[in-house]
Amino acid sequence: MASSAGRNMGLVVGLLIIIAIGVITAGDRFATFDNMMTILRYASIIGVVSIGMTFVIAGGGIDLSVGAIVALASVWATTVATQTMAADSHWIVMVFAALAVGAGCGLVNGVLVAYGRMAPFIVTLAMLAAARGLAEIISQRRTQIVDVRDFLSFFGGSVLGVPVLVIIFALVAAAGWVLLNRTTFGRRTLAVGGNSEAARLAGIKVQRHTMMLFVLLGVACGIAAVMLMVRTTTGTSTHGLLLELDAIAAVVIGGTLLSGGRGTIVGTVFGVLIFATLTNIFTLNNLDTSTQNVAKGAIIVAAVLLQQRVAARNGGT
Amino acid sequence: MASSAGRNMGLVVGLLIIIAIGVITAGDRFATFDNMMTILRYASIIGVVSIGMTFVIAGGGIDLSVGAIVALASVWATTVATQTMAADSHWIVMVFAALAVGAGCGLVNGVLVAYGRMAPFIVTLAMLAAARGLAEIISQRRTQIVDVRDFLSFFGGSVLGVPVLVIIFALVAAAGWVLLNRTTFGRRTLAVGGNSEAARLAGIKVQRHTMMLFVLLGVACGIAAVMLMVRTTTGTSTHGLLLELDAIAAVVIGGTLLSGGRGTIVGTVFGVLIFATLTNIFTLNNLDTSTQNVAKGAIIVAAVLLQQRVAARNGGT
Amino acid sequence: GCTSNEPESTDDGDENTAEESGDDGAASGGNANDETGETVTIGFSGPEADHGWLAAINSSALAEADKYDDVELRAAEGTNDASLQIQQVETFINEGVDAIVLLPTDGAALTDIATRAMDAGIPVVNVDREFSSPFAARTTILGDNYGMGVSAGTYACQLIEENNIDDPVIAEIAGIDALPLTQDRSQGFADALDACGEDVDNRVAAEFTVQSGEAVTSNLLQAAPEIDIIWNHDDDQGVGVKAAFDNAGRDEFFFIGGAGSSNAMEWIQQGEMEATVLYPPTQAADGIRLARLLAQGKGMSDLVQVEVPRRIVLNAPVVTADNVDEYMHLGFDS
Amino acid sequence: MRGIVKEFPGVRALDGVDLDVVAGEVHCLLGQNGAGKSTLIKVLAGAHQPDEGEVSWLGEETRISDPMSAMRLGIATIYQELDLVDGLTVAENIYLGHEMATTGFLHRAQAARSTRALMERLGHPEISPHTEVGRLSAAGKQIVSMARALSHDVRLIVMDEPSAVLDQEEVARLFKVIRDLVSDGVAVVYISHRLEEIREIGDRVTVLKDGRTVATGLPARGTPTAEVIRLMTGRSIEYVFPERSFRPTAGEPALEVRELSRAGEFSDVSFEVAPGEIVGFAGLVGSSRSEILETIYGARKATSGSVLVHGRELRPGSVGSAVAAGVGLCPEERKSQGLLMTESIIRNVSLASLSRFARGSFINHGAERAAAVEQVKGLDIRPHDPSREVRTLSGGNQQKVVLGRWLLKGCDVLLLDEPTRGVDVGARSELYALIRELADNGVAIVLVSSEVPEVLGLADRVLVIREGRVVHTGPAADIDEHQVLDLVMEGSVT
Ligand SMILES: Nc1ncnc2c1ncn2[C@@H]1O[C@H](COP(=O)(O)OP(=O)(O)OP(=O)(O)O)[C@@H](O)[C@H]1O
Ligand SMILES: Nc1ncnc2c1ncn2[C@@H]1O[C@H](COP(=O)(O)OP(=O)(O)OP(=O)(O)O)[C@@H](O)[C@H]1O
Ligand SMILES: [Mg+2]
Ligand SMILES: [Mg+2]
Repeated sequence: MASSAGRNMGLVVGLLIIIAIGVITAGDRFATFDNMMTILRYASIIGVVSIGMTFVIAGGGIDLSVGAIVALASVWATTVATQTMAADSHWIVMVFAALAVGAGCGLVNGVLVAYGRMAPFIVTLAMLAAARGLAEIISQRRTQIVDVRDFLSFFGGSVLGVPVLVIIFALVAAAGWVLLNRTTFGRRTLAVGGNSEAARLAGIKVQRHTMMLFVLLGVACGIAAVMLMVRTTTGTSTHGLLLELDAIAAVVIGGTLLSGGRGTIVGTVFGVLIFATLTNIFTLNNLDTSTQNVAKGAIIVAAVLLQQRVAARNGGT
Repeated sequence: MASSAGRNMGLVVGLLIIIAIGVITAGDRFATFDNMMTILRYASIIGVVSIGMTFVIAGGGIDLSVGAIVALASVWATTVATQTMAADSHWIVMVFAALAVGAGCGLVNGVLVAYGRMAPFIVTLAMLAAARGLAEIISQRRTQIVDVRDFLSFFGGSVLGVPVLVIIFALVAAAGWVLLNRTTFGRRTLAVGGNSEAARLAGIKVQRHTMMLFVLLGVACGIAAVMLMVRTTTGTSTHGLLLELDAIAAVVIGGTLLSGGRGTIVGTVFGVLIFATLTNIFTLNNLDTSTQNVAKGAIIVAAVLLQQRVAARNGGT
Repeated sequence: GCTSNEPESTDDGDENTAEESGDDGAASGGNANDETGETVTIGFSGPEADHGWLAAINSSALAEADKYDDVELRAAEGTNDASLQIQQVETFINEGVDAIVLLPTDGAALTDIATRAMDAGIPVVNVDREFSSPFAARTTILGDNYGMGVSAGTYACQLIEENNIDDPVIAEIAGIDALPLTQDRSQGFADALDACGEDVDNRVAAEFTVQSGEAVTSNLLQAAPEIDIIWNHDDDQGVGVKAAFDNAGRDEFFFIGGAGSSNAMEWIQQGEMEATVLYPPTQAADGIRLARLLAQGKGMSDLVQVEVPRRIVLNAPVVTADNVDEYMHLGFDS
Repeated sequence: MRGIVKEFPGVRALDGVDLDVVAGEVHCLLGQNGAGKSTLIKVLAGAHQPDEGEVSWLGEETRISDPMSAMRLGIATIYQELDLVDGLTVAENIYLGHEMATTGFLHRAQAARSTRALMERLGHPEISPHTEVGRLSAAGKQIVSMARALSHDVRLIVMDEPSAVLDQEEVARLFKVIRDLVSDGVAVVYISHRLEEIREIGDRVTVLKDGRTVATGLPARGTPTAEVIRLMTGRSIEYVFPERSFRPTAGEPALEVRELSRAGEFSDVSFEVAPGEIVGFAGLVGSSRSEILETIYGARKATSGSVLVHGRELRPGSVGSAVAAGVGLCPEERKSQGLLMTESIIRNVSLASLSRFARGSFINHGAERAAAVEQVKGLDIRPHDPSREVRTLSGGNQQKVVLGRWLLKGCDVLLLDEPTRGVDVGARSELYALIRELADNGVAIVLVSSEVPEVLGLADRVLVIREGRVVHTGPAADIDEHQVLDLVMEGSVT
C-alpha cells in the first residue's frame, strides 16, 4: 500500500507541474470549470480503453488493436440496420451492438493468444488490420451519422454539471480499481502476468484467464465506441486512429509494468490525465503540431524518469 | 542447426503458397523478372530496417521509432545545407548525414533504455513523436527534393540487372547473419535478450550492449533513409509512416521471439519477402485496401500458426 | 513550354466536336469522344482512402472507368506510403499499361517513377498533388490547394466587412499538418487574410478524421472563448468539428468548411454552416477520362486543341446558401 | 575479505563478515537460510558492491567492480540460482562472456571440442555441446554451470549449493573434480546445507549467522556436527527423521496412478498412495521423477494411463482438475515454476487458495494476511515480514514460501519435488516433522528427493525409478541405502 502511494507520487508531482504550466501560460482560460470538463471529456474515451489495457498489460499481454476495435464497434452500432432497430425499440440496441462487437473482437484476440499460443503483439497487429478493413467495408468508408435522438440525449447530457461521458469514465475506473485490487480476478491477473508457469502450477486456468483479459478490454473498447459515437455523433472506420499508442503510453507512464505482473489503475488514470491536460495546454497556447510532438516525446521521457526516481526513493528497490 | 532449418520450413512453405497464389491469380504478370525486381526493390527498405530490428528484439527490446528515425534522417540528409555540401564535395556527405542522424537517434534510445532503465516501448514511443516532430520542423513540412545527380545515379542503378537497392539489402542481410550467428556480439545479444541477469553475471556489459543494439538499428534506419531518398528522390517528414509495424511484423513472423533470446535473420528475410510479395499480389489483382487489410490480418495469423506447427513438428517441444 | 500542340493538326478537331451523345447527364457532357474506341488499359493509383474525400476520389475514378467499355482499369488502391505506391506504379510499367492516372501520396516522391513511366512511353496523368518535374506527367489536373485557402480567406474578409466585425477572432482548423497540401491551404488563407489586414488568431490541426476534428475543436473552443470566423480545411473532419460546436453549445461564429461534402452542403441549406470552399473529388474521374483520351490519341472535344492540354487547374469556388443548389450534385459522402 | 558490509533496503545482509581462503583448500561456508552466504560470494564475484569492507587478493587490496574483473582475477562462481541462458546451447553458455574468438568471430568447432572435454571431465559425455540449455533438467543445468566455472582459468572457484539438485552419484563426481582442482592449487569455497558433505570434502569451515562471522577456520573434520549446528542456529537440533507412524488401513487409496506413460520420458508407472502415507521416489537425476509428478498433476499431458484421486479420475493434462481434487505440487524449480518473484510473501502463499479468502470473489485482505503470517511463523520464513517481496529472500526461504502455499491450501494429496532443496539443517528437520505431521493428518504425500537418506528416512514406501521405469516398490524399512543405489544404477539388487 505504502509503496503504491509512493509509486504514484511521481505522477502526482508530474501532473501538478503540468497544471502549473497550464495556469502560468494560459491562466484565465485554463483554470475554469468548463476547461476542466473539456479536458475530462477528452480524457474519458482514452481513459476507458486505458483501464482495460491496464488489465491486459498487467496480465502479460499487449493489445494494438484497440483503436481498430473502437472503429469497428462504432461502425457496426451505427449501420442503418442497427439504428433502425434502435429507433424502433430502444437505443440500448446500439450500445449492445457496440459492446458485442468489442467483446467479439476481444474474444478472437484472446483465443488466438491463449489457445493459439501466439504473441499478443502479432495477434493484435493482425486484428488491427482486419478490424479496420472490416469497418471500412461495412461503412463503405462513409461516416455514419447517429440519428437516434434518445441515444444522443441520454449520453450527451450532464449530471450536476458533470458530463455523462466523464461519469462513465469515473465508473469504469472505479470498477477497474476494485476488480484489480480487491478481487481474485485481479490477483490472478497479476499472477498470470508475473509468472504464468507458476500461476498455472498453482491451479489458475491461465489460458482462460488470458482470454478473459482480452475480452474485458474488448468490452472497454465497446464502451469507448459508444462514447465516441456520442461525442462525434458518428460512427466511422477512422475512429480511434493510433488510440493504441495513447492508451499504452498512458498505462505505462502510470507505472504498470509492460512485462506484466504489476498494474495500477490509479496510475493509469493519472497517465491519461497527464496526456489530456498536456494536449489542452498545447492548444490553449497555440502550439503547432510539430513542436507538440517534440514536446510530447520529451515529456514522456521526463515523466517516466521522474516517476522512477520518486518510486525508487519511496518504495524501496 | 537442424531445428533452425525446421523453424524456417514453415516460412518457406508459407512463401511458396503465396507465390503459388500469385502465379495462379496473375500468372503472366507475376512471374516475370521485372516483377520480381519490383518486389525486391520494395522489400529492400523494410528489409534493412527489419534486419536491425531483429537484433533489438532478439536482445529483449523493441523499437517503435524506426519510421520516424528514417524520416528524420531523410530530411536531415536532404536539407539545402547538406545537399549543397554534397554537391560541392561528394554525395557521401548525404549518406554520412543520414547514418549519423540514425545512429544519433539510436544512441538516445539506447542510452535511455540501458542507462535510464526505461521500457524500450516507451522510450521509442517518445522518440517516434519527437523525431517526426523534429523532421517536420527541419523540413518546414515541405518535401525536400534530392538534386545531387551523382547520388541518385550511384544508388539508382543496377548491377547485372539487379538494382543497387536490392544489393544493399542483400549485403545488410548477409552482414546481419554473420554478426548474429558467427560473432561474440551476436551470441551476447541473444544472452542479453534471453536472460540479462545471467549475461551480467557472465561478465557481459549488458547496458553497453543494449545501447549498441539500438545504435545498430539506428544505423540501419540511416541506410534505409538513404535507400528511400533514392527511391523517392525526396526527403520528407512523412517517410516511413508505420514502418515500425511492418518491420516488427516481419521480424516476428520470421520467428524471432518478441520476448528476446532468440533471433533469426533468415526468418526475418522471409518475413519481409512474404509481406512484400503479398502486397504485390494485392496490387496485381486490383484488391481494394479494405479487403487487403482483412486479408492481411488473416494471413499474418495463418502464417504464424503454420510456422508454429511446422516448427513444433520439426524441432521438438 | 507546350510544344506538343501543333497548330496544323486542328483539322482533326472537327470530329471531336461533331456529335453529342448527351446521355451522361449535365456534368459529364458526353460527346463523340465517349464512343467506344480501341480498348485501353489504364492504371490508377491513389493514396489510402482513409477518409471521405479520398474515398470519393477512388470511387469516382472507378465509376468513371466503368462507364467506358473500352477502358480496362487496374486500380492499385490506396496507400500512404510513397515506397509502396512506387511499387504499384512499377507494376503498371511492368504490365505495360496504356496510361497511368496517379494521385501521389507525395508529388515529389513519385516524380522519379512517373518520369520513368513517361520514358517507357506510358502517358501519366498527374492528379491533385503535383509532381516536382514537368517531365513526369503528360497532363496535370490539379485541385488548387493554395487557391482554396485564398477563397476561404477572401470570403472571410468579405464577411468581416459585411458584418462590420471589429478586431475579429479568426480560427483555423487545418488537416494533417505534415502534408504539403495543408501548408498550401494555410498559406493561401493567411495571404488572403493579410490582404484585408487580418490574421489567424488560433490554429489547430486535426487529422482529416471525425474524431480528431472533434478533439482539437473542443480544445480550440476553450482556447478562444469568443470566435468570429472558423475555417475548417476539410468537411470530413468537419462532422467532428460540428459535433464539438454542438457539444459546447457554441455558434457565435461563421463556420466555413472545405472540400464540399454532402453533409456540408446540407448544413449550408439548413443554415448551420456559412459556406464551404469546393475542392472536388471528381478530379480523379477527370483524370481517367483524360488518360483514356491520351491512350486513344484523342483530344478534348470542347477545346479546339487537337491534344489534351498539359495542365488543368480546377477552380475553388465558395459554396454558400445562395448557390448551394447549383453545387449539390458535386457533394460527396464523407 | 575483511569486515564486509552489504545493506539492502531494510536488511543488513552482511554486517562485517570476514573470510580467509588459502590456495589449495576447500573452504566451506555454512549458515542458516538468509545468513548471507550468497550475498557474500556475490560480493566476491563482483555481482554486488559492498558498502564497507575490503577484499584482498594474493595479499593486495583490490576492488572487484564487476563480474568481469572478478573473472580476470581468476575467480569463477557457480551461483545458487542457476543463471544460464535457456535459449543458448551448452557450449555457448559455457563460453558466454569469454567466447573463443578472434576479433569477434567465433571459433565454434573449437568451443564444441573444449565443451566436450569439459563434459567428459565432469563425467557427462552424453550432454552435447549443441543442446539447448533450456532442454536440460535442473541437474543438467547445474553441470553446465560447473563446466562454465571450470572453463575459466581459475585460482578460486566459488560454489553456491552446487549439490542441491544432484544425486549421490553426481555429488561423488563433483567431489572428484573438486579434489583434482585442489591438488592443482586452486582454492574452493563450498556452500552446502548437507553437513555430511562438509565432512567429506571440506578442509576448513566458516560459519555465518545473521550476516556476521561467528566462527572461522574451524577444521572441517575435527568439528562435531552438533557443534556446527549450534554455531549456525544458536541452539542444538536433533538431526533425525521423525518416527514413522503410518499404519496401512483397508480402504480407498487417496491417489492411484495406473500405467501412466509419456512418450520419450517414462512408461507404465503404477502405484497407490493411501491417506496418511508417504511414498518416496528414489532415482538418479534425469530418471524423469519430476516428469512423473508433473504428469500426475496434469501439468504435462500423459500419453496413456490414468490418475485417480479418491477413486475419481482426473482429466488428463488439466492442472485445474487436479487442484480441484485436492492435489498440490511443490515444483522442482522454485524460481521459474513456483514463485511470483516481484510479489509479496502474502500473495505468493495465498495464490492457490485465493477463493478461500474471497467472498463472492472479493478478497478479504485481513484474513489473507493472517493466514500468510501463520505460514511465515510456522515455517520460520525469514525475515518475518510477510509483505516482503519474494525476490529479496534467500534461496532456502523462497523454497519455504512455495511449501507454505500448499500447506495453506490444505491438500489431500501433496506432490513434493525436492522440497528440502537449499533448506538449512534447522529448517530441514522442522520440515521433516511437518511432512510427517501432514501425513499423520491424513494427507497422502509423494516425495521426490535426490538424497536417498531423506527418502528412506521419511517415506513409508519407496519406489525406485530408473530411466523412466519403476524398478522396485517396497516398504522403506526393508531396503537400505546401498540397495537403493544398486537398483538405481543397475536396475536390480546385486
Ligand atoms: N536483492 C536483495 N534485496 C533485499 N534483500 C536481499 C536481497 N538479496 C538478499 N537479501 C537478503 O539478504 C539476506 C541474506 O541473503 P542470502 O541470499 O545471502 O542468504 P543465504 O545465506 O545465501 O541463504 P540460503 O541458504 O537460503 O541461500 C536475506 O535476509 C535476504 O532476504
Ligand atoms: N545427467 C543428466 N544431466 C543433465 N540432463 C539430464 C541428465 N540426465 C537426463 N537429463 C535430461 O533431463 C531429463 C529428465 O530430467 P528430470 O528432471 O525429469 O529428472 P528427475 O529424475 O526429475 O531429476 P531431478 O531429480 O533432478 O528432478 C531427461 O529427459 C534428459 O533430457
Ligand atoms: Mg544462498
Ligand atoms: Mg526433477
